[in-house]
Amino acid sequence: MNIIKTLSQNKVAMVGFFVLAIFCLIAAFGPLLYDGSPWKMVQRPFLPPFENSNYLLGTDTLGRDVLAGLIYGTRISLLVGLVSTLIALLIGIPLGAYAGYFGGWVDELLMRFTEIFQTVPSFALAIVIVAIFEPSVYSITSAIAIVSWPPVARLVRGEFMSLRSQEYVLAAKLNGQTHRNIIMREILPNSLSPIIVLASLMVATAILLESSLSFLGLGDPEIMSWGYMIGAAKTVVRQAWWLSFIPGLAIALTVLSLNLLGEGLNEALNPKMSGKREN
Amino acid sequence: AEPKDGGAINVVVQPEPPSLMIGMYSNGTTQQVGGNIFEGLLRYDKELNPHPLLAKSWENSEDGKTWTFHLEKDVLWHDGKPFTSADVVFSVDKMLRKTNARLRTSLEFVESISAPDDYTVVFKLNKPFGPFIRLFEVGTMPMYPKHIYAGTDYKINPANQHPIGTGPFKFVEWKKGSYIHLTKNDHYHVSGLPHINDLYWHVIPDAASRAVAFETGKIDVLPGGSVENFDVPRLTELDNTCVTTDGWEFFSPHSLLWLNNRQGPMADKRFRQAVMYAMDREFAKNVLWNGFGKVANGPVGSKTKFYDKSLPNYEYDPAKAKKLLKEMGYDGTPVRLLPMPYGETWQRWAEVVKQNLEEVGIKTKMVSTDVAGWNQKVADWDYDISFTYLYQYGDPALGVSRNYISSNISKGSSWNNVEGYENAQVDKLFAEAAVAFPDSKRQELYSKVQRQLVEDVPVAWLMELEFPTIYNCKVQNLIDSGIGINDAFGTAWIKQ
Amino acid sequence: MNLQTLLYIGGRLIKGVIILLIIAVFNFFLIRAAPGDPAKVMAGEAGATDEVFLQQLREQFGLDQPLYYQLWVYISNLLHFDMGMSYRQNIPVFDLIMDRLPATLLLTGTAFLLSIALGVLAGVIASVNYKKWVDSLITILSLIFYATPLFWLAIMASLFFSVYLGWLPGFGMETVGVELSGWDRVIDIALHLVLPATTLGLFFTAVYARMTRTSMIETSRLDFVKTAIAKGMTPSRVTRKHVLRNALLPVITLAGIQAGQLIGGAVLTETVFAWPGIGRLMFEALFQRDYNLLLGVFFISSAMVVLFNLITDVIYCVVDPRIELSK
Amino acid sequence: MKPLLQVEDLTIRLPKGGDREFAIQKVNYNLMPGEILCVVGESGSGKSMTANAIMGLLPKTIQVDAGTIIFDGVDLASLEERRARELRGNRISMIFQEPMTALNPLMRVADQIGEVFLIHTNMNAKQRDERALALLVDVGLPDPEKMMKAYPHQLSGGQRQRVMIAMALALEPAILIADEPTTALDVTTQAQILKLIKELQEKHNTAVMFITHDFGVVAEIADRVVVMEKGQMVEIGGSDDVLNNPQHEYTKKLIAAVPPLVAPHREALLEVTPVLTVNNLCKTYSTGGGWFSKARVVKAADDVTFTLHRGETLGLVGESGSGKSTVSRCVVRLLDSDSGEILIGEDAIQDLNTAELAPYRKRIQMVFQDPFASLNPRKTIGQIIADGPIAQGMEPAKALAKAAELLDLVELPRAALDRYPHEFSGGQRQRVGIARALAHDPEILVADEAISALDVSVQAQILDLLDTLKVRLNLAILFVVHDLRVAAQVCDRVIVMQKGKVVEMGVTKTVFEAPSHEYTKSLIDSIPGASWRSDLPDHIPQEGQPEKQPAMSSV
Ligand SMILES: Nc1ncnc2c1ncn2[C@@H]1O[C@H](COP(=O)(O)OP(=O)(O)OP(=O)(O)O)[C@@H](O)[C@H]1O
Ligand SMILES: Nc1ncnc2c1ncn2[C@@H]1O[C@H](COP(=O)(O)OP(=O)(O)OP(=O)(O)O)[C@@H](O)[C@H]1O
Ligand SMILES: [Mg+2]
Ligand SMILES: [Mg+2]
Ligand code: NI
Repeated sequence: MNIIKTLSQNKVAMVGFFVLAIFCLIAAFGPLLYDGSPWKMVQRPFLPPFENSNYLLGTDTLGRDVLAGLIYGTRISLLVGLVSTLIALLIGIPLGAYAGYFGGWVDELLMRFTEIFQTVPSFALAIVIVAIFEPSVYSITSAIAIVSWPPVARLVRGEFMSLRSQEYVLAAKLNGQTHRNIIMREILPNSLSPIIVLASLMVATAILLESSLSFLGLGDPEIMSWGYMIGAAKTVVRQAWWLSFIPGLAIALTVLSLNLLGEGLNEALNPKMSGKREN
Repeated sequence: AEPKDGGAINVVVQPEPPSLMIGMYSNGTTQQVGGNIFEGLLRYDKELNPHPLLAKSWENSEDGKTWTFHLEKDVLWHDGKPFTSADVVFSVDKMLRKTNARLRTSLEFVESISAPDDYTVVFKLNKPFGPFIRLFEVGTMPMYPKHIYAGTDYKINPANQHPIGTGPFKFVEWKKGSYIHLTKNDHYHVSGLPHINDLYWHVIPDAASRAVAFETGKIDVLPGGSVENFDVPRLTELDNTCVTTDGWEFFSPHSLLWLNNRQGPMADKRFRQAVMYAMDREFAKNVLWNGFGKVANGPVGSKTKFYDKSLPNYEYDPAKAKKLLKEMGYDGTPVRLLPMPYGETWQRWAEVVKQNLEEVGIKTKMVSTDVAGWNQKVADWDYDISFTYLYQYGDPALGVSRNYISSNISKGSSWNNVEGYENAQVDKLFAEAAVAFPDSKRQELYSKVQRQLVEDVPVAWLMELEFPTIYNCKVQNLIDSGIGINDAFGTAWIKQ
Repeated sequence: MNLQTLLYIGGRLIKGVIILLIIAVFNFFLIRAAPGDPAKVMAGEAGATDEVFLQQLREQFGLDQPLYYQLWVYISNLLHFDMGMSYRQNIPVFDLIMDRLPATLLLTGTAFLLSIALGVLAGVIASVNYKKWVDSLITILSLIFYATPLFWLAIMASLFFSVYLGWLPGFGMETVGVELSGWDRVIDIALHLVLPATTLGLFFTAVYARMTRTSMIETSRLDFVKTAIAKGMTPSRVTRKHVLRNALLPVITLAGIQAGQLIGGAVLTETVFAWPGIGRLMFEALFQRDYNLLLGVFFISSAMVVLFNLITDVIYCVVDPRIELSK
Repeated sequence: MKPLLQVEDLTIRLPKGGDREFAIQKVNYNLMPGEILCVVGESGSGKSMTANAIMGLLPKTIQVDAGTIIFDGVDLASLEERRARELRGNRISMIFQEPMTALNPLMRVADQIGEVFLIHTNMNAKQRDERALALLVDVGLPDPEKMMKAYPHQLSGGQRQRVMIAMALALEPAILIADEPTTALDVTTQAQILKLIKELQEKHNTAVMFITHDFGVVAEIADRVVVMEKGQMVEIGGSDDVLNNPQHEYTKKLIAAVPPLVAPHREALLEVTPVLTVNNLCKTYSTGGGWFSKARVVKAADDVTFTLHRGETLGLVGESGSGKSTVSRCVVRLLDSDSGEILIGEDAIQDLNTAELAPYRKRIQMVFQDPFASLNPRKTIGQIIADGPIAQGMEPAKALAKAAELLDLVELPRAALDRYPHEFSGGQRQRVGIARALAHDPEILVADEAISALDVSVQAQILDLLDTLKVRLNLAILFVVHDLRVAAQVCDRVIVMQKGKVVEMGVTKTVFEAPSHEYTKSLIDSIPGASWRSDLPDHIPQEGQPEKQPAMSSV
């Protein structure tokens, strides 16, 4: 496809893509290759990195292997990012699509509904939801999804509003197509590009949000995540800076590469930006 | 050296207390700050012996049922009104009965309180109650001004926002979220005290920031528990930094795991013993608590009265734990572990325990909650294993028995016998020991009950905690009682 | 200001109030879905309780009433501008909030203005040097700030500037214990403000820089810019007078959204820097299940969102004559 | 006379990946004081590029490769930027095509004009305002005092273009470059602007370089003409010579594609019952209007009545905003009308809901204006054409076979079935659009500006195709168009609309030759170059006898 070609010519975006791909591989296969629980206390606490070849990145406050934590954490952090984004899209897209396509009172109703979620500050809302339903991967993921769908809905609504009067949509109407068909097959495929770009940013934001929640002690205690590692290391930044630095770096790298990829996508998908013809 | 007057001390207060009304709110920090404003009749030294404060002397009748207190004269409330026996009667009989749940239980032994004259108070008990003399600490029985509270709704009295006590420091200002400012009481009844002019209690919500504040010299005193344990060794190595574990003798916080005796594998004594053997409590002590504290080997803390030294101890022995589990036929039912939502150390500790349990084959699932959720779960018995720690208040009758006697099983409250342990013999022994007379008799009974409990393991004891207080060495005489920081800074002074 | 505008603003305010009430109801139920109640929390902290005590507390808070009745009481109080009492502190919620609001507004307001100023500046510089090294540098920096977890940055900043260099105070809002007044006090507060405001602002600076840059580049391709150049203007004048003003429109929209979130958005910064703000108040109220207080904070912050949305729309219409206040 | 501007061997290279190697190559011409030089040629032929090179406004990625542009003794092609700035807006100024976007939306008109004085003179604010006001009077803007304070969005397209002209003429430049200044405007406005430019040019003796692709405009104002094709200058000469006696093949082809402004004779229609009857159609838009503000109300269709017969092409003409699209959309039920009747055959369809409408959808279909926007870019041509019949219940295989046949009909290769819209040219796409409409075997075809987005030469092809299909399939076509030259060529009858009302209706020839309504007259007068080619022989094949005006349907 065209987009992939354009994208593959964008060096910066490709760097982002490869970093991300590596993280994805680690998430998928890391735990298989690196067995042993990340919770196991294996060495003396606070072993600095690169001192013991068995525990390359050292050990944490309880003597647990940091590298193991990082590998297992990749899976959760990426999963939380991806799944919450997916849920947000699953809520936001239909809502925005209906509001934008039908307009009128449907739009009014759905947008007021969206507004309610936007009016409570999002981070605060996430905290409350997680606290209420008790921190677990599920509650964290849902909380992040719940606070991040409104922008999706707004974006999709905007796209639908501008596309619904496109002539090919009118042509589909004249063909006697059903509303569902028009929404799903005519408009949605054409509004995907900005949604994809937004989604890439949302994954990044979700990873940050998960780590912020963990920092406040609202992480899932059962699973190892980067956010957990930073949260647990915050009390020992002074003794062992690397304990928060390493997962911090992992988060920053992931977010950064998602960003780069997102921007690359934006340029590839947006003919206005790809600079083909400017007058 | 001779104490010098003047200067200010900056102390961390964490978390910010809901109120300074000691006795109405029994939060730790309410007492830390309020303990400077209010006073009880007595103080206790590090060996838990009573000393005069508002009462200059006291005596007990032969049968142990009548206690007479003679009050200090010339004591003024911060608003200038004199303190008299009427205040004592009002505080104990009216106000505290209503506002202080913990004291209310003990006051059941009190038949009447009377004030024959302005400076004498007489307590008549219905039985000789051994621990009675340990009830007069400021956190348990603070004195309130009758002229302000009589006839009002205590909870919403406006004076609660500007507390009036008899203590060495007066309330000045509370900037919510920032600091509480107390200043010297110039008319304090102990002459020459206090030395310090101003006391500032700073609210700093993040533990790392509290450490930073201490390092940068903005804070002089870090009360026990206000920095994470991991930070303690580093801070103690700083120049001019002193550390002490004194000042917790009265409370003697005893940490333990509530094992829900009612259900699942925990109903089996062998499982509970296996838990004891499975835990590497020395590791937890050394890594998590930096070697402070002492591994607990029974229900009564070693600093509490009637502790029995000769009790057997559960050593770390995973093999034995596995054996016990096998014997009972543990089928791998997962148990839910509820950590204490009080900060990183507790969280880490839960992780260590979880790891320990899993290593002997006990499947453990960590359940995370906040304070409210924790209370709810524990109170509703909706847990399998839960961390907690309990104050002992110097006497098993005050701080220990409450956790084991069956009359104290009551759903909906989180600080009684929530593990659901029922043993008629234990009930009986505790009941007798509380009112036995004299102390030798009590010791005998308490030794018996301790032995029984250690065998039954209704809960898994972890450690006698010690919360090191870290302070700038210029602060002298910081801790001079069994309740440490929770008592007044009345005798503290600053070396120039 | 004509009558039409006033009517419009009035209409928006009425709509806003309705939305706020709906949100209040929503929040009311949300919070009560949480396990535990304020009585339990307080009893739990007390370390010893019995049913009597719990019952007393519940009665005092009115929690023994049926839920619908509690809701009714809450909403009708709200309509009388009464947010109730904090259960825990026994002080009117409104007073507590007003006590904390200035600190939060100071912190987030500073961070907000700072991030707009810096971000727009950086964005303009980047766009003027489109695809040169300055542009890349700004892009990379802003991406890094965007990607770094805020709390981590905050801790590092406090370590470096406060502990290591000792230049700036690392916590609190002012020096406690010394009586300062007038300018001394202002300077003292300003010094305390530097670290939290900068860390909080950096993230948004990054966002604004990115946004301004994109918007500037897009705007500079529009026809009227060509017209301006054809008039014989210098590039800098074109950038200032024609491109920038038009490019700022989307930035204003974003700023409006951010301004609304100012109150709730600073929990992390307030925690790390011990800033006595409303974010922390909310956080504590949540864990203490101080329903009234939490609802109060939520109410105030949603009110701010509604208000700022309105203000943004008005500003937008002042800046952009094409937009009329209607609908 | 000495030329004011001499363009010699100008060559501009395009960056890699461009349409071709050079944007323009070896272009030579002179511009004399006081003359109007028209540059014509198809889209992309390099007209704008030449103008931009003169102004020094080439994009950074594009540079002058060779050649000189001598103005006033200096070479503009190699002039340093600082000095070029002094000339720009001062001695040489420019008007752009899009009046809607060429003005800064956030600045008042007075400030935008005043800026020219601010940059090039040392007038103070008061003087600047005075001069700006004088200019606005000069370009004939109504109520100039008020205009000074207006923002661009408050002006109509024609008014904005006048502001642009005022701005360009502010310092009485020696050269005015106008890059398609009227393309975006409707005919009546275009006529006014052309007149204005001509007047001002005569008054100030300015040399004008006028870029356009519309030969009508050339005929109207040009003194001399330059014709460009793919970056090459293929012909230059006096306007009479080039228009009436083109030498180069390309010029000939271009001119042949311009429809003459004569309506051919057409056969009378025999059929009695119309396939489409519209009675008293009304449609009002109201926009804005919140809780407290009043809505803006536009009557876009006001009591519109007409009939359409099989085999007939009915033209719907009128200037922009007169309600043509509104009427056509109401007819196909893409819009709900407020009142009135729409009958297909004998059946009223105006109140049917989506489901009830389905059977009628087959009978009335539409061809859309924009060949780019009307095809879903994510679907293959086959899907696009077959989707309609499938939605109406045809089996997919059969529908695809039918799509293939339709491609034959619109003269596209069958291989096109599996390709995507972006792989086709505009004209080809419009054929796909027609095929899609025909997939239902409709009786009525509504074409709303179906050719406006196409180049003249492609326009002609599509018109031919429509005409053939009409005869072959005995279609009734409602043809919405604003280009009167086109209307004259293809329509049997025309309806003239103004502000939502039908002001005139009749046989094309009659309407064009003897318009009865004032508005129709002014419309016809506005057609640029009306006198040119009106005498050319009719080149439409079917000849017929003059017909009688068909009876108007009852009201
Ligand atoms: N910025 C650019 N980058 C690359 N190629 C360009 C650029 N601008 C124009 N071109 C190419 O230069 C050629 C000439 O373009 P120009 O704009 O001069 O055409 P034109 O005759 O003005 O067409 P139109 O009638 O559509 O305005 C075209 O092939 C076009 O694709
Ligand atoms: N959706 C709409 N909402 C409000 N007003 C509209 C809408 N669509 C059209 N109008 C207005 O209705 C009038 C008629 O519009 P219409 O599109 O029918 O004109 P037209 O004759 O097709 O013009 P053009 O030649 O520019 O296509 C115009 O004044 C237009 O501004
Ligand atoms: Mg052009
Ligand atoms: Mg139209
Ligand atoms: Ni006004």
